[in-house]
Amino acid sequence: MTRYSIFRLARNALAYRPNWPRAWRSPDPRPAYDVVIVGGGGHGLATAYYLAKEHGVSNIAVLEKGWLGGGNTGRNTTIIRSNYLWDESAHLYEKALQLYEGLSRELNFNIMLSQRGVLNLAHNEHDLKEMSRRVRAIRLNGIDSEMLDPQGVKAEVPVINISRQVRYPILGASLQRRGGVARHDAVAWGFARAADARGVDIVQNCEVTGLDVVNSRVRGLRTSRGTIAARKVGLVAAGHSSVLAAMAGLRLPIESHPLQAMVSEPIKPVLNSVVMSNTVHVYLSQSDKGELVIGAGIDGYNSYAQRGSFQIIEGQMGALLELFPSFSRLRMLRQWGGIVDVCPDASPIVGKTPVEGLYINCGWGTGGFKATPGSGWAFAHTIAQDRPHALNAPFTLERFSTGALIDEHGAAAVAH
Amino acid sequence: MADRVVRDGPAVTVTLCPPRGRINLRGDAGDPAFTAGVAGVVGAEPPPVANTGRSEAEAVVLWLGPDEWLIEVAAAAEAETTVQLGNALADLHGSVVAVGDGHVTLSVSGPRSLDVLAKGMTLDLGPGRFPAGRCARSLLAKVPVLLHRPGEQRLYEITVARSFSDYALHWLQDAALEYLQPG
Amino acid sequence: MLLISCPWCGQRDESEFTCGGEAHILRPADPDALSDPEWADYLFMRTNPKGRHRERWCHTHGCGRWFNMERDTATHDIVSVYRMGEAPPDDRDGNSS
Amino acid sequence: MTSQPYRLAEGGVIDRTRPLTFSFNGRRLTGYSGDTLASALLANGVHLVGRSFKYHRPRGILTAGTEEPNALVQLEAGNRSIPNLRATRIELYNGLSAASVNCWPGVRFDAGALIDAVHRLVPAGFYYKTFMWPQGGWHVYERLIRRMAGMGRAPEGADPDRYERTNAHCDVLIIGAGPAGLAAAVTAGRSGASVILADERGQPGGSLPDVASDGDVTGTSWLGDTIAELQSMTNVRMFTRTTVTGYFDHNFLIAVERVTDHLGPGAPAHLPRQRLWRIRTSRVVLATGALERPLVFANNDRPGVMLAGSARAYVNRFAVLPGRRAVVVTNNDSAYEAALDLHRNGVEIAAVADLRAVPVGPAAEAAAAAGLNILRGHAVVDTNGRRRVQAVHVAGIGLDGSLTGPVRALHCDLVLMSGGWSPAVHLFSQSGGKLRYDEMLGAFLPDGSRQHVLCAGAMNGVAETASCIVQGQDAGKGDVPAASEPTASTVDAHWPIPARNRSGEVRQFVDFQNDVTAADISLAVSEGYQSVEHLKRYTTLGMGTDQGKTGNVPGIAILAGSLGVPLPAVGTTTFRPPYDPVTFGAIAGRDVGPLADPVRQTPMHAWHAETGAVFEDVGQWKRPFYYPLASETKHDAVARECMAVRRAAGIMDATTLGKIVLSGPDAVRFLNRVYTNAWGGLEVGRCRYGLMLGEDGMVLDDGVTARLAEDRFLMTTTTGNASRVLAWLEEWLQTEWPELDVYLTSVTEQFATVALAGPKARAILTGLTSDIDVSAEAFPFMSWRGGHVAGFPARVFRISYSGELAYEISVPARHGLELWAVLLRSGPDYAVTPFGTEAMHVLRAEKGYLMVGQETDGTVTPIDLGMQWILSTKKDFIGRRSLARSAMLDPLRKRLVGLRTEDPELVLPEGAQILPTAPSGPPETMIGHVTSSYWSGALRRSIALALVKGGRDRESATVHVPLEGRTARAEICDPRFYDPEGLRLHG
Repeated sequence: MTRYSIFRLARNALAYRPNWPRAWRSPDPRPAYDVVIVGGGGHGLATAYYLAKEHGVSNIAVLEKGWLGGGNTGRNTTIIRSNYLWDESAHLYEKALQLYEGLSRELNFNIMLSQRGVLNLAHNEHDLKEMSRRVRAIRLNGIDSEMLDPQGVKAEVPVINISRQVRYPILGASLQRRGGVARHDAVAWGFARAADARGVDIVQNCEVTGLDVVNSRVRGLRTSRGTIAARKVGLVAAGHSSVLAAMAGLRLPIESHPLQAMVSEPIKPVLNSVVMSNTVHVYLSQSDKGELVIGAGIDGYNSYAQRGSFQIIEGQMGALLELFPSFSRLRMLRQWGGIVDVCPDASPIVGKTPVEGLYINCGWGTGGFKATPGSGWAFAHTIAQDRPHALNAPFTLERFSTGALIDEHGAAAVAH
Repeated sequence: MADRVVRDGPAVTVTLCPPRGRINLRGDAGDPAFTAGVAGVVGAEPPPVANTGRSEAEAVVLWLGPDEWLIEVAAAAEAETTVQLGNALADLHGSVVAVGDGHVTLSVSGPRSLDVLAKGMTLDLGPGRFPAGRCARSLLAKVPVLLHRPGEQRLYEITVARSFSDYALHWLQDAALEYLQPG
Repeated sequence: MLLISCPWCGQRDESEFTCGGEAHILRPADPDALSDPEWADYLFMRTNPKGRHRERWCHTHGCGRWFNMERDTATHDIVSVYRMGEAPPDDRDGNSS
Repeated sequence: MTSQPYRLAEGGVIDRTRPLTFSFNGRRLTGYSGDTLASALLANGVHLVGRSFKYHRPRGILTAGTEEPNALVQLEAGNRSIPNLRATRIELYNGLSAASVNCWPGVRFDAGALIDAVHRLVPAGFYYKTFMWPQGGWHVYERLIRRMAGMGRAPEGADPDRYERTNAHCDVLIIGAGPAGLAAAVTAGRSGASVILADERGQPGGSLPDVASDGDVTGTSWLGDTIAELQSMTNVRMFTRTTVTGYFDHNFLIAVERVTDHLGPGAPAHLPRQRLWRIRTSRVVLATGALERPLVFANNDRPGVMLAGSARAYVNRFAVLPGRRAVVVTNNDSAYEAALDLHRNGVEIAAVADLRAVPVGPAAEAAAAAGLNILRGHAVVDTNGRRRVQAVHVAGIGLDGSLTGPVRALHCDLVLMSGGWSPAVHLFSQSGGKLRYDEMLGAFLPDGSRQHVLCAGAMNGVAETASCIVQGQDAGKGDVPAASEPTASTVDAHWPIPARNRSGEVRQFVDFQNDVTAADISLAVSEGYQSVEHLKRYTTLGMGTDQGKTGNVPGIAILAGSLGVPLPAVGTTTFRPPYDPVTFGAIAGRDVGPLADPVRQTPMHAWHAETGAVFEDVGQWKRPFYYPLASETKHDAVARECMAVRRAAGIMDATTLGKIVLSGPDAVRFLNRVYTNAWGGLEVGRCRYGLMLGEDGMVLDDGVTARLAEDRFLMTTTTGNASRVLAWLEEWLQTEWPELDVYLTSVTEQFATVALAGPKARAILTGLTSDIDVSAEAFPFMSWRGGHVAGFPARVFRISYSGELAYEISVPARHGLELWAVLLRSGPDYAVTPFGTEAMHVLRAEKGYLMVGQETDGTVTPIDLGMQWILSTKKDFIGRRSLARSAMLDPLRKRLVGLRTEDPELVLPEGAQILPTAPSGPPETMIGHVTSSYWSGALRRSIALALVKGGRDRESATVHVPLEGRTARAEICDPRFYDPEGLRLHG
C-alpha cells in the first residue's frame, strides 16, 4: 500500500497529473477462500481487515452485491458514541470507540473522526431518572459521561431553545464528550484499502445467491459471479441478513425496516455538538460541509426498499423545530432511506450459528455505524478462533432461547 | 381559479357544540334481534354500511366499526337511553356504555370548511366523496376524531375525546385564520 | 406513504394504521410442551422475506379492526388484504406460496 | 446610475409600469414586476453574483431556473433571512435585499479565493489523505475547514412566518404547465376527472415565454384559450408557484406552494409563507420538461458563461440582454435558436462554434441564412476574464475529439453553451421509474415505472411544441403517449472538450457549485472510485444544493470515458427527493409552538393551574406534580402533602388512569389469559389487583379491575399505558381469540376520578354520601359501591396505593371539578390537602409498591419483583412460558429490595448504581441500581427501592453507592418500609 504522507501529497500537488495509486483492486473471485465475508459494508470490511491483521488469515474474500459501503455504511447519520446502559453493550461500543480514536492512523486514511460531543436530551421527569441511571452506570464502566442542566446544554449548544414555554422543554442532558461523528464513506474506504493491502479480495457486484451447507457444515457459496468454496463464511449483511440466513435454513429474530435520514442545504457552522432526543424523536449534527444531518425513528413496516414514508420526516421536523426554532427557514436538500435489521432487544447478534463454519453479525438496527471497528474486531476473533471473544460472548443467537436478552430499548413506556 | 368566497357569513366558523349524550354500542349487526332491539329504543337500526350514519328525531347512530356504533342523543336522555338499551339487549351479546362525558363535539362550517379540515385530515372529502350522512373515524392532525357530515350543507361535526378538545379547537381556529382576514 | 385498503373502510392513508408484523403466527396451544428454542421461534424468530410478506395491520385510527395484508417488501406494492380468519387469497385459489 | 442598461425597450412578460427597487450586496438597483432577481441583475449588467463552494471562484448566472448551481444568495437578514436561494428563482419584490454567499469580505474581493491559487494542493479526495497527524488533530483542522465551507448563514431568531400543510386528492395530477401539461390537463378535465395542474412558475405556459416574446409559438391563441378553458372547469385546480418535489409510494406526492414569497416581508400576516401540499392521486402525468446541460471546457465557469436556452429566456421572457457580444458553443441544434433570438435583439454573435462537423437542424439552417458566423467542427477550448468573461479561444475539433488547427481568440462578454438537453426525470426516478440512455440525445429517458405515471413532452425527448401537445393529450386521456421518436436535436457529445494546452493545468468544470472538474473525475477513477456512487461521494459531484441537475450526464459521461466503457454501463445515480429543496417550516406545518403536540388536561386542570401546581408531563397529559405553598421548595411541599395523607386526608386527581369496560360472557376467561392471577372467584362488587405481562414474561402494566356485573368488568391501567393496554387487549381478542365473546370500551375520559386517602377518608366520605354505606364492614377493602357522592352519580372503589385507608371516587367527567371543590371544603373538621404525583410516589414507595416504568423497564419479571404470589399455577397466561426460560431462573437476576442508607438523612439519587464492595476504580462491578428514592417524613429517614442481583438473598448486606465525590453505604432490607402488616389500609 502506498502510504499517504505529507511528502507524497506535496509531490502530487506539484505534478500536473497527480499519480495516486488505486485504493483497492477489483479482483475476480477465486474458486476458493479460507474465509468469505458476505457484505462489503463497514462491518464486513473491518472483519476482513482484522482477520488479516490480528489473526494472520490471508486467504479472504469480501463479497459485495453492489458497491462497497453502499448499504447502511453510506446511509447513516455518522454518530459515534459508547454511552450504553448495560455493561455488555458499553464494553463492546467502547471498544469500537477506542479503535475509532486511532483508526485514521491505523488505516492511513483520514476517517475524519470529530469528537465534538454527543448530547442526549431529557424532556420530563422520567427522562431525567433514566439519564441519571445511564450516566452513573457508564461512568462506573470507565466511560466518559456527564449530566448537564439546561444552562449547561445552552452553553454547549448556543442555538438550542431551552425555554420552559415549549411543549416538551429541555430539562437536562447527558453529554459524552468523546462521542461525535466520522465520515461514513471514509470508514468503508479506509478499511477496504487497508484490507486490500493485506491481500483481501474485495469483489464488488457479486451477489450471493445460495449457501452450500452439507451435514450442517458450510462448504461454500453460489454467487452471481460463480461458485466459491469456503471453509468459513461470515454473514455481515445488515438489512439482508434474514435473506442470507434463510439460504442456510436459519431463522433470525430480525425484522428489516426503513430508517430515513435527511440533510439540509449547507450553511456556515451553527451547531458543533451532536444532539439527540429520544422523547421528541430527532437527532442531528452539522457536517463539515455545513449540512445539518438529521434522523429519527424507523418506519413501522418491514421493507427492503430503501425508502420510507414522508410522515416520518414530518414528525422529525416538528421535533427539530421545537429544539431549534431558528432552523425553520432552512431547507431540506436530500432525503433517503436505509434498511436496518432490528432485533427484539435492540442489541446485535455477533457469533456462531448452528451451521458449522457459518458465523453471523447482524441486528445492529439503527446503531451499527458507531460499532463498526469493534464489531469487525470481535467478529474476526470469533471467526478465526471459532469461539466468541469475551466482548461479543453475550451477543449470541442463543440468548433468544435462554431469555438472556440485552434490552437497550431504554425502559418501558412511562407509567404512573 | 381561486375559490372566491361569497360573503354571506364568515368563510369558516369553528364552534364548540353543546354537550350531548353519547352511547357506545357493540353487537352483531347480522342479528335481527340486535338491530330490532336498538331500533326499538332509539328509532333507528345501527347502519350496517361502513362509515355511514342514520339520523332520526331522537337519535343519530354512527358506524364506528363492523360491530361498533356511536349513538348520539340529547344529553338529558343519555342515562335513560343507556338503561333502556341495556334492557333491550339484555339477552344478546352486546355492550352498551355511556360515553357522553368523555367526548366533545366541535363543528366546522362555512364555504372554506373543507379547506380547514383538509389541513389536518387525509380523508378524501372532495365533491361526492363525503356526502351527507357520512361519518368516518380518522385523525385530525395528531388527534383521533370521528368526523360526521349531518346534512347537505357545508357543516362538519368532529367528535374528540374530552382531553383533546382544547387542542383540536385551537388547531381548527388556527387553521381557519388564513380565511378569516378581511381582504 | 402507503395507501391501504381497509377491508371495512376502503382506502385510507397509512397514518391511520399500525403494522403488527408477520401474520399467521399462531400462539402455541400448549406452551409447556415446547422447548426453549421452540418457544423462542414463536416469540422472536421471523421470516422477514424480501418480496411478498403476509403481515397484520390494524386500522387503529379508523374502525379499529385488525386485518391481514400481503405486501411486497421490496416494492411496497400491496398484493391483497383480507380479514382476520380468512385464508390468504393465494391459498384460496389453491396456489399456496 | 443608468437604470437597467441591458433592458430592451419592449417585449417580455415583465410589467414596465411597476418598477421595483432592490439592493444587492448593498447596491441599490431597479427592476420590474415579473423579474427574477437574476433577470433584474442582468438588466443592470451584474454578472458576478457568487463564489463557488471550494475554490471561491467568481461565478455568474448560469441558468434561468431551478437548476442554477452558481447564483446563490442570502435573501434578507435577521429572523427572515434565508440562505442559499437561487437568484434565478427569486421573484423580485419592492425593497428586496440580497447578498452573495460564501465570500468575505465581499463577492468582488474574496479572501477565500486564496484557495483557488493553491487548488493543486486540494484535488478531489484530498481530505482523506491528510490531516491525520497527530492523532485527534482532525478536530483542530476541522474547525478551519468548517468555517470555509457552508455557503449561507442560518437565520437568527424564531421564524416570524406561518406555514401550512394540507392534503389534496385528485384523479390526475399533472406536473408542469407547459404545452404538454396544459394539453394533458385540458384533456383530463374534459373527461370529468378531478385534476390538479401544478407548476413552479408564477404563470402557466412553461417555457413558451422563454422561447417567444409573445409567449405563444403555436401561431394561434392556443395558450390563452387553453388556460381560459382550464379556468372555467370546476374539476380542475391550477396551482402556480407550486413545485412538486417528492414522489413517494402509492402515488403520494408532495409539493411546495410559495404563497407569499413573491410579496416579501410585506405579505399579509394571516397568510402562510408557504404551503406543503400532500397529494394523493390515482395517476400522475409528468410534463416536467428538460434541462439544458453545460459543455465541459477549460474555464467554462466564468461569469458571462451561460446556458444558451437560459440566455434566450432572459431575452424573451424578461427582455434583458445578458451581453452585447456573444460566442455560442454547442453540440446540438437548439443553441442556434438562442443565437437567432439574441441576434434579432441586437446582440452581436461573434461566432457559433458547433462541435458537430456537419451542423444539421432547422435552426442551424436559419442561422446560416441569417448570416451568422458558423464554425463547423469547432469548440471553445478556453476562456479569459477575471470577474466576467472577456474572450474565448476556439479551435477545430476532429471526429475523434482531438483539436485541430490553430487556436483563435474571440473577444466577447457572453458565452452561450449548449451540451444538449436532459429530460427532467427526477420525479420519475423517485417514483421507482427506470431510465434508459438514448445515444442520439445523449440523455436518460423514462422507461417504465411501478406506479401509475405517464410522461409527456420534452421529458420524453420531444422538442416541437405541437408534438408536446399531442403527447399531453394522450397522457391526459390516460394513454401512454404514442411512441414518437425523440425529436430533440441530436448531440455530438464531447465530454470533456480537450484543452488547448494538454500539459498545463486544466480545469474543466462539471459540477460548478462544488468545483468538481473533469480531472477530478479521472483522478477518482484512477484511484479506484469507479462506481458512480463512489465517484459522487469521493469528488462530491452532484452533491451541491442543485443536486447536479446540470452536470449529471456530463459527469457520468466522463466517468464512462475514463473507464473506457459505454455510458449506459455506468448507469446513473438514484434521484432522491426532494427535486427542489423544501423549507423545514413547511414540512413541520402547524406541528410547532403551542400546537406541537396535544396537551391533555383533566376536568380539574383549571383548579390545579390556578392553585399554582407544578405540572409533570406524563405522555401527553399534564399531571400536578406537587402544589407548593408560597415559598415552599419541592421537598417541603411533597413532605407536607405526604404527612397530610398519613395524618388526615389528601386528594389526588387520578383521572388520567386508563379505564376499560370489558363486557361479555367470556370476560373472566379473557382476564385469566391477560392477567397473571385468577379471576373466576371475584364477586360482583369486588376488585382485584392484576399484573399484565408481555409474551416475553416482562411486566407490561398493572392496575385494579372491578367486577361491575356478572359479565361486566372495569379495568384500570397506568396513565402512560392506557392506550397501549387497550390496543394490546384488542389485538389478542381480534387476532388470537376471536371466539371469546368480550367487548372492550374505553371510558378513560368518561369519568373524573379523585383518590381520597388518609385516616380521615371514611369520615369525609360519610359526610358526602347518603346512599353508600361506607362502614368498614359494609364496604371492605378491595370492593366498590355505586351511589351518589356530593349529589353526583358515582362509583367508589375502596383501593389504596398509599397504604392508607383510601377511596377512589369516579363521577361523570363534567362533575369532576365540582367534586374536587366539594372534597376540598368537605368540612372544617378535616383539612383535606391536595397532593400531586410525587407525594403519591413517596407514599407507595414507603409501602414497597411497584410503580410500572420506575421499578420496571421492560426487563423485569414478576419474580424479579418478588411477586410470585400473583402468578397463578393453575392456568396459562400471556408471558407465563417465558418465565420458565433458563436465564429467568438465574439466581443472580436483579430482584427488588429495599435500601436503608447508613446516613438516614441521605436521599440517594434515583438511578444510582450499587456496588458490592467499595469502589476501586472503573470498570466497577455493578450489581444493581436505585429505582426509587425519597425522603420519608413518616419514617423520618430516607428510603429507597432497588433492583439488585440476588435480591433478598443479600438481605442485611451492606452495599456501596458511588455518588458525586463520595460513596454512600446502605443496607439491603425488606422493601415494605411502612405499615408492613397493612393495618392502616384495612382499617
